[in-house]
Amino acid sequence: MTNEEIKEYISSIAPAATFDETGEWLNMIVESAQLKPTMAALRTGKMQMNYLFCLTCVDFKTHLTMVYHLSATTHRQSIVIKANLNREQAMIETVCDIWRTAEFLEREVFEMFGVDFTNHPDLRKLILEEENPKGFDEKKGYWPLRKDFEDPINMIKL
Amino acid sequence: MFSLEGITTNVQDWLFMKFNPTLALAMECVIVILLAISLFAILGLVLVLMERKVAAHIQIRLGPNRVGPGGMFQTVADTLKLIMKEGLVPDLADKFLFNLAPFVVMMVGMLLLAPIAFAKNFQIWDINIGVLYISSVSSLSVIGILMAGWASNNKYSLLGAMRSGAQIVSYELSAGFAVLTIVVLTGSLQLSEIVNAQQNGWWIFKGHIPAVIAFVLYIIAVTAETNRAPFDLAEAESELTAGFHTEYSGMRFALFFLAEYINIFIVCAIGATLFFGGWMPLHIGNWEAFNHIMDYIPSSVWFMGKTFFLIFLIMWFRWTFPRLRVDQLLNLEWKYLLPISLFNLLLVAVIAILGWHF
Amino acid sequence: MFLKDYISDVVNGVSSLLKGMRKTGYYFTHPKEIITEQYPDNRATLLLSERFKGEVVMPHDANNEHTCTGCTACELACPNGTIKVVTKFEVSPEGKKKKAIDALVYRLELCTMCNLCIVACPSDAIKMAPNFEHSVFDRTKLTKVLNQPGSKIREGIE
Amino acid sequence: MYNQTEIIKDTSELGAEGELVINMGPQHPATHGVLHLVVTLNGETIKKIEPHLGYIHRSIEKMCESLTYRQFIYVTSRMDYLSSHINNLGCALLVEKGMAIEVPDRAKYIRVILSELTRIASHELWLGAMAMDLGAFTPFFYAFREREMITDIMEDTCGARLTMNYIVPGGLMYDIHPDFQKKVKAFITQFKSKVTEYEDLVTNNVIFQSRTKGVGILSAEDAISYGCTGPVARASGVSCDIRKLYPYEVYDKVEFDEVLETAGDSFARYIVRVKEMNQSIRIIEQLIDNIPEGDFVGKTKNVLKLPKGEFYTRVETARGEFGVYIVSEGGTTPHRIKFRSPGFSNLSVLNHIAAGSKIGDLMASMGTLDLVIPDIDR
Repeated sequence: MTNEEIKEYISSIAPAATFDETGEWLNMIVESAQLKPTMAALRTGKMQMNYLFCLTCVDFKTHLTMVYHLSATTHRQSIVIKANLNREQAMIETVCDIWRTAEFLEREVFEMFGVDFTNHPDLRKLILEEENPKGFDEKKGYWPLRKDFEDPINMIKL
Repeated sequence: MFSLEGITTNVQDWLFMKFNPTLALAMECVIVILLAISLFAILGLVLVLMERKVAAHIQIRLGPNRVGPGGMFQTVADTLKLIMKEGLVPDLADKFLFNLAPFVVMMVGMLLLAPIAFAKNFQIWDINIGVLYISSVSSLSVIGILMAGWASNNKYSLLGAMRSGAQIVSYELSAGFAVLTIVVLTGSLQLSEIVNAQQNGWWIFKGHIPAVIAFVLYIIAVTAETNRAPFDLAEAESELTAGFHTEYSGMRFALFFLAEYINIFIVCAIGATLFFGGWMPLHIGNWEAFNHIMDYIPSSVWFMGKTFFLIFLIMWFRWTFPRLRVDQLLNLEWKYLLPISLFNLLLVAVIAILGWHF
Repeated sequence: MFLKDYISDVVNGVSSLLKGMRKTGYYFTHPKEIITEQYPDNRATLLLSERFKGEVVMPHDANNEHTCTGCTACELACPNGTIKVVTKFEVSPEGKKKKAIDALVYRLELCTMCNLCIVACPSDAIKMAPNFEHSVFDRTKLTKVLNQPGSKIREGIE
Repeated sequence: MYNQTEIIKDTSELGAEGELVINMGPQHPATHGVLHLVVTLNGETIKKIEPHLGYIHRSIEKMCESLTYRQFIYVTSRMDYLSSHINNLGCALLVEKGMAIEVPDRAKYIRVILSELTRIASHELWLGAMAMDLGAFTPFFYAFREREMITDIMEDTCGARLTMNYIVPGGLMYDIHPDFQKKVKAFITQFKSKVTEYEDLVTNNVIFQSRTKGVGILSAEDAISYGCTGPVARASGVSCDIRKLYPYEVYDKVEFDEVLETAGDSFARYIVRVKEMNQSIRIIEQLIDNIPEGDFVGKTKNVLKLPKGEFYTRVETARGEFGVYIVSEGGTTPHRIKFRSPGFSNLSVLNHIAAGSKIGDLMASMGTLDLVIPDIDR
């Protein structure tokens, strides 16, 4: 399947999607509200992307970007789906009912970036402690992998 | 020739000569108790060291070799450490049962020493239902283990104790049947008579294949009964951390530890008595010269040699095999060992009736 | 048929167990196979590879001279701030000022033995030494000054 | 003396249906490292397993954001410490791909040989630890004897036994030890003569087989859906060997088979790993005599700067697919770095495969997943 065919197919599912072909794989940016239907279509339709091998989030200081690396065990084509999120109210629908591996990966992103995954069955902290450390500003949120995270005790600047 | 028999007779004669019969009997009792306790202590030290050395050599290691020559005093040092350690009792534990459990387990070991013939005519109590006594008393040890598991108020302990209960109760059966085969061949429950019946050959040789099968069944069943790997489900280190004695420390733990080795010694001693003729020397048919040389080896050495051979066998099992799962353990007993031992008992009965054994 | 399976089960099981026991029995009766190294006793014969990364040292020659120019390349290459180069200005007999090291502070407790400082050093002034017995009772002893007291830079090293 | 109320109070906390919640770990003999599993039991049967992570979380991803592209490689040794060399390789490959650095052939060959040695060492350790989980203590020492030869080779060449950091972007830190080839060949002979021991002691053992066969079954669909890779997925019949699918370095020049099993149970996972060791030996045999002469490191700039953009590489570690995802803003340090660790996905499958089985089966399932906790927590 060439990139053009993939683009055509994705455009038919999510018309608002934009593409970027500069990287190794085809990148596609969708609206955060459109993510779930797009993903579901990619999993079930003619693409059969059954293997989510990387799910993460990137903090670009102005916004957060969810990054999903998808692949298929049948045709081995990889594509990257991205969705931009608002930093203050990061919310996106979960994909863990499509790929089971997303359950843990989303929990990790939730605690590290403060992205709220709606409809996630068990959205709790996975790696960090349940309660934020004492003396921490609760309003700011305790999201270590965000760029503005400051921890004067545990982070040493060289 | 050095003989333990002579010593015991002399001591008894001297006591009864000097004191009135009641006092003499009481003093004999005290002596026997002291001997039993010191035997326990020595056996504990020797067997723990032996286990560690056997394990080390199987695992291409050297084992303890720093304390004393060849690490001989390693267990002494360990015992000292255990005595000095604080014996913790968990807050919500049932204090009385928690403290009682190690002693129950030890007590069972002590009671089981009574009918064992350590050498020719060297026996604490030659009871006429010896075999029955042994199989009934040995099943008491499960009470101590259940007590420990329940009183610890620890979920791992409870699981370990429950496993142990199921295991010991079921393996009692095939151990009992294996013992019964010898009883059928001998026609007596008394241990001294069983030994005497093997004067012209041990049962494992005289009793044809059924005796060999019975021996194999016995070894498997007693390995399970003493909670040794591959049947150490009650402790199952990688599953239940330490099973029923997870919460025990210091001297209480040491008692459990000691009891395990004492139990091994006892079951192996009984195994040696039943299948290898106890203190009987090895006699082969008409080789008079050979038999005569064998007679020169003291009977206590014969007994200990056979027992330690069986102990080594059980240790060899432990350091070779993986552990069974709890349902497989019960499967092995009820689907394999029990039918085979029942069949075996039938076979032995036929052999004994027809007089086919030597 | 059932009986045949049953018996073959038992026989196969027992024979597989006996095979395992033969193997362990072999090792039990062959003490030559033992591979134990009696560590504190065999210090004299214990051979470590010359490349073993144990700690950073600075070789000095017979005249108590080293080759460190104080360029701080190692300090920059270090990922954990293990090395701190303290420089001073030496006045040569001709009256020229020359930069030299005052102290090369090395903190063993922070070092991960990644070897990046040694690769970065342009004058081969430091190297890894195959020592591994680093334990001390006082943590401050792990902070070391690598250049020996009174040492100076070898002639001709820039 | 007998304080009844206290004990009853405790049992009432267990739940109405007689559920028993036990904490396995963070200090437990079978959870190698500091994995904490909250296991809900019904008698001996497991109802639910819930992993609690983070006891060895060091936030390596955050750390790497302040390290340069030369420096961040060493940190990855601390993730999956058993295949640290392969982790380093993955990171170096990404930097080389992003900056188009030419790597000399000699470096490529040596990297692959060391990767395969690392894989064997990791599987040897796993084999011993797995046997120990199932209660057989002795295979641990036999496996370590062979592993020790590999760590000695590593020590000679890389200068460290576990966290090697032998790879730099563009090649290797220094050339191999003169004895390298001789020692590797000696290891291959030793390994081949001793591999039958594992068969006698473990593989063919009736107790081991009954403990592992049919335990922890993972279907191919579930393996893909849970993102399992490496021997775990290959035991379920999912072809996922990065060395075959997306060959890096010189894996396209060597002949080896991707080991696939179909049963998907613990025994299949065991067999896959044992056979993989033999395939690794096969790869090393093909390469060890043909290491080309030449430089061991290519020409690189003094300061490495990755161009603006996103980069992803994946390598096959001993546990599965290790991915490195870097978002670069064009500076000397990465803007965001994400390690796709194989252990994380493999752990997430644990509840699925072990729920409903016995406690003893949990050890077999968990043992064959080959979890390395620092790799999961990062």
